Amino acid sequence: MKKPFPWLSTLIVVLAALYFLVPLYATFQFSLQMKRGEWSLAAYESVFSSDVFLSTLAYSAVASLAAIVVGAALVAPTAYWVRLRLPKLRPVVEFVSLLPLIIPPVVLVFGHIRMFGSSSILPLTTTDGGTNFLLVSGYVVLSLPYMYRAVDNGMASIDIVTLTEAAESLGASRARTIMEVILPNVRSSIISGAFLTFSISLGEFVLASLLNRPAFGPYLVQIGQDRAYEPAALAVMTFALTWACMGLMQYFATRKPGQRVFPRLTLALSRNEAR
Amino acid sequence: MKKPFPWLSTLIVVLAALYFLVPLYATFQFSLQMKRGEWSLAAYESVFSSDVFLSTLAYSAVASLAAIVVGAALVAPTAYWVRLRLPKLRPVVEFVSLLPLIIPPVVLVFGHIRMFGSSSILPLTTTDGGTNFLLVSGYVVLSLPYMYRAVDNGMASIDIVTLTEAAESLGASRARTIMEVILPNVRSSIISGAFLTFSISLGEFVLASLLNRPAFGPYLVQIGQDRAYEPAALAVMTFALTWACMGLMQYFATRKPGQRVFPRLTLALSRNEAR
Amino acid sequence: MSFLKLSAVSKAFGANVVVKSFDLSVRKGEFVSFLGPSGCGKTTVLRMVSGFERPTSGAIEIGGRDVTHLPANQRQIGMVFQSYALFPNMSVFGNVAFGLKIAGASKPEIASRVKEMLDLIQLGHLADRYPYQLSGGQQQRVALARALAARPQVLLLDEPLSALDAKIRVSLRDDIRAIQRELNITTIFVTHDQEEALTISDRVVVMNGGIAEQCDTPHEIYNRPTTRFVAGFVGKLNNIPAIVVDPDAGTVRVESDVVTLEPRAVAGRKAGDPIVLALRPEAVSMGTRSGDVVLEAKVQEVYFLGSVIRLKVAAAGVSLSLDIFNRADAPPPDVGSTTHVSFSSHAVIVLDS
Amino acid sequence: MSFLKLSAVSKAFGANVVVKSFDLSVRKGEFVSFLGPSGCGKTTVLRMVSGFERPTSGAIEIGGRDVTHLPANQRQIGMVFQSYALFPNMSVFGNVAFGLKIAGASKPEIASRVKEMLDLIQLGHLADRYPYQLSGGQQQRVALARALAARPQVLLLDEPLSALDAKIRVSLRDDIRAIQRELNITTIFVTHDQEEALTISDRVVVMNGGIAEQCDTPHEIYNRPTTRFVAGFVGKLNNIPAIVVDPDAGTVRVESDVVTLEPRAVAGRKAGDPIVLALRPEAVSMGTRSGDVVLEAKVQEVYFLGSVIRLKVAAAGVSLSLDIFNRADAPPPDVGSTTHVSFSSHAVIVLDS
Repeated sequence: MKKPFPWLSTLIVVLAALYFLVPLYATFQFSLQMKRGEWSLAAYESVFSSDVFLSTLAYSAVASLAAIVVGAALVAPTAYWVRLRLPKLRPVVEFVSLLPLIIPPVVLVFGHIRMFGSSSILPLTTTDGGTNFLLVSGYVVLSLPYMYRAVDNGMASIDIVTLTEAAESLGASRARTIMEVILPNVRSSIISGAFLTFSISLGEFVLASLLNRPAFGPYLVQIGQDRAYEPAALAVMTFALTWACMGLMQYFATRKPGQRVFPRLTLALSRNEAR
Repeated sequence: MKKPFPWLSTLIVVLAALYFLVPLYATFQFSLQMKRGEWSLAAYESVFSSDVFLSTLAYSAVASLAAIVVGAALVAPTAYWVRLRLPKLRPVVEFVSLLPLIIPPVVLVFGHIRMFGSSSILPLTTTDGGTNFLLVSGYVVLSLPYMYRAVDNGMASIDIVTLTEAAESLGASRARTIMEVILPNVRSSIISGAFLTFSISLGEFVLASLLNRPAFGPYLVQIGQDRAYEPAALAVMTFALTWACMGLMQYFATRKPGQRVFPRLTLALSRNEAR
Repeated sequence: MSFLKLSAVSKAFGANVVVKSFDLSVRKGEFVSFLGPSGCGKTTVLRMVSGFERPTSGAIEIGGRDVTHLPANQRQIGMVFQSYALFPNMSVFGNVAFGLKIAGASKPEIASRVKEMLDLIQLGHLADRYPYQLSGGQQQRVALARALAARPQVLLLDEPLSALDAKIRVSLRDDIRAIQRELNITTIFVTHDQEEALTISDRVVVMNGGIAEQCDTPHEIYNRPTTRFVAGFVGKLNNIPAIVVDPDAGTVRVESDVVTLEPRAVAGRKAGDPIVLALRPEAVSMGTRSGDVVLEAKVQEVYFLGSVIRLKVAAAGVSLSLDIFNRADAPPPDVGSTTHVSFSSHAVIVLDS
Repeated sequence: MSFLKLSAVSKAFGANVVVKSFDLSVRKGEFVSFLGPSGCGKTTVLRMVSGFERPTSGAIEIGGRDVTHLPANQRQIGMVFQSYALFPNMSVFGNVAFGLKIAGASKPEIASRVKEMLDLIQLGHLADRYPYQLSGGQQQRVALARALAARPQVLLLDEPLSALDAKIRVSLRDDIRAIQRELNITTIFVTHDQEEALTISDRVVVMNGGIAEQCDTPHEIYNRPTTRFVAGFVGKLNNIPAIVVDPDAGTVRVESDVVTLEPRAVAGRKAGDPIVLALRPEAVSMGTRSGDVVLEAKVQEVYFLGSVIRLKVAAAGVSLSLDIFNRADAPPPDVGSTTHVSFSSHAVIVLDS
């Protein structure tokens, strides 16, 4: 049968692209118009000269990195152990890991405030350190579905059980198996989970705002309400940053030792030719 | 080799469960203490008697349902067509579908306001209908990653290309193939995507707040700042609702014609016995 | 009278020509196999017959009608896929009934025809099951019934046995052949497994590089391959180097012995030409009495395959494989023992060196 | 002297007893296969030898040392898996070197040993490739080299050929056997493919329901099965119903003919007992001259398998399979023709009816 040109699907792809690109372009154009009658980077200068911008960005970046470290340390061993020894529990663990996706962050925060508020046994919200700890914990929970999915998919693609047995049959201890066989093969998955955690935490608003932390998300919203041109510049920069994160993630997620940068595209092409 | 009891993994699972359950329990307990010295449902009564509660909930529910319909209508044909005719484009489409996950909603809204604001060609934000339209569009975009993943996974599990060819070889037209063979087999995936969309849209705050819509998310945050016991009651109810959604989703996602309710657990058990 | 006819059919994907000017005539009720290594174009030819691919040039006729430009759903074909491709949302009954429903058959008509088909594949008792409740072999039987239910003009089988276990593969192969004969349906069968192709077919088309190398009965393909590719791809072949002594007398020299072949086998060659005598393993026998050519041999390897024992012996300066039947009362010869092997000069295929 | 010894080894998963009191002695350098249908416990026995499962009761000895309670990484075994299980993050060199690194070998030692192993599997030129750049057959060769590099005491092969194509399966099978002989390494091979087990092994253990039904050389297993299960599972078997006439004279009645067997074959039976004469397809020949029992027969089916042609004939009231070799100058008999078949009474296995 002849393959008619896929009008419908092309239309949908074009519309979807426009839906992202047109607002982005409009925003970008607007961000250059701070000085009347000429194109300039004044809005960007204004943003970068702001102390609050730098301090909130730094604060959120540190919190995100902390969330990545804690999240990976929790998720990777759990996912490994569940696949290796408790395969029956996998659906349950997967279900638990998906919960944060659908429980609104608001609920999470209420729970925390109730639990760790000034009248509780563990009054974490009364100190800065405690509140920071709660924020990072919240970010870990928020990014749990993505981190778990990424790591678990990575493990699914390499048959963790047989690789572990192969390493053991060659005399390797459990620790050595994990360090030399398992981790190197899921490292790219952990990294892609980390990038997702980073992008989610960096711009997060509700948690940071309710815990009253000096984070980047609330700053973005604040600026959005108070100024005209700076938010556009911020939006463009945030977009560029997340795009870069995403690109890096794709790169690490699909890279194999000695392989090219866009292997999946290459693979799809060659598979088609083979028929 | 003997299997030692998995202390580490058990500890992690228990900690993770506690992390969800203890705050929930604390919140639930607190929600019952509105009347001093006795347990009562007064907080729940107070919530239900509020007009704002009912109207915002209804508004968000309608917006979420609209987002589901639009999202499914966009995603299902696209995913089918891409798998059937443009397999080379799949990585690209998947990448596009993931974008909303990492572009902060704030950026999306800035773009929209810039694009459709009072001074633009298409001043949607100046009318209620237009702003509602923008909100639903935003929800569609926000839920795109989940909807696309769900539907695409559903299609991956049934070899869409061969099934389409099988139906065609039996004389079926393209329309009939889609209606009788493809849709029935990805219906459960669409439904699980729909439940995710619903839970995400229902409690969403940033978009609704920046577009200044009378939605449930902003109401939740408002109550959380103004009152003490009602937010706890709301949190408990929201949690119950999302849990129910999730349960339904799991049920539909894993159901086969004539199969039991928890097939994946059963499968895992029987697979283990078979060795 | 050819029922299915392909005339100079070619197919290119971009610059990559996958099928080159392919001709084929299939009689009504004939069973033809396409055999070849992966990438030889056999599946592409099948997909052009089915309508899933459109030929770059050439014409396809089914039952006297030119279907070259007809979409797949109007060609009245029945197709069976390697992956079964049963509709997961339909029961066995629903799957088999699908084509009949599309064709607009009445309810009682559908019910009786589906029953008939399920009885044919001996799965009448499983009509209410769903595909995921069936074994691979059962699923492929249902797929066969589904393909045949609407009485297609041609049955197309795309490696239908490749995904199955060895034992089921053999039994389903025999069943497919029996059903095909009973219904007298014109059938194309694509496979990379030579035993399947030889066992099941009236004719076999051996393909390589998009070209039909030979098209003949299994016995001819196996015993009288016309190209070097066919000789090497179908069955195992022993190659004994030899030198032509006298082409008119048919004499050639193997090591130090002079052997007389039929003169026509070396026709057109000159004295002193190096040639290769190709021999099937079953054409070589142990002992001195089974042919006019006798060689000294030393047993190198013994492979006990069950009913057949395959020996590897050193003879005439090369390693020869030969097949003997297992005998309960005589264990196979020992590795390292010396013996004689013999073959008939009629069984020799002469190839260029 | 047994090198690997299993004594009354049992394994239960919960209430499900998978292996029942399994005994086995394997000599140093012997190649033993476990053959059986899926679920027969063969893989579980292998996994207990490797240390991945711990026996519920019984003991396992390797090289005179009780390893029953030793974890897998201290047993000095080499294991090859069906799924290859190469480490994707390491090159071919890195994979083969892994066990040596663990054992603490020096760098030059590792380099020379890895080179030696890669030369053994003829992949020395691919040392820098990564697993995803290799074909399935190459990956499994590397897995074999990796398992052998650290000079294990026992080589354990868990269906290593099941994931490969037919042609590669045969060639790798022969290579495994050659390498095993060269290194003289004690080997256990698990398979569900009877041809693999018969071809490659010194001894075959046929398993069923967690029990070793028979343990003997391939020739004995095939020609003198001791249980009905082994007779049916290994090879194809013709069953001809018969009735004992005179047990002392060894005469039985097949249809209306009286046939004389060796008296010991019917020892212990009474006149009038119904029995079954079991015969391998290759023990039955066309014509009247190949044995002392001659039956009239009608050709029902002809399967051209290549070197062998399998005929199905109606004789003695049942359907018999018989194998004949392909002859280039004589096409197989036609379906429907009548002929005689004959067999030697020595080839008959007598089974209960």
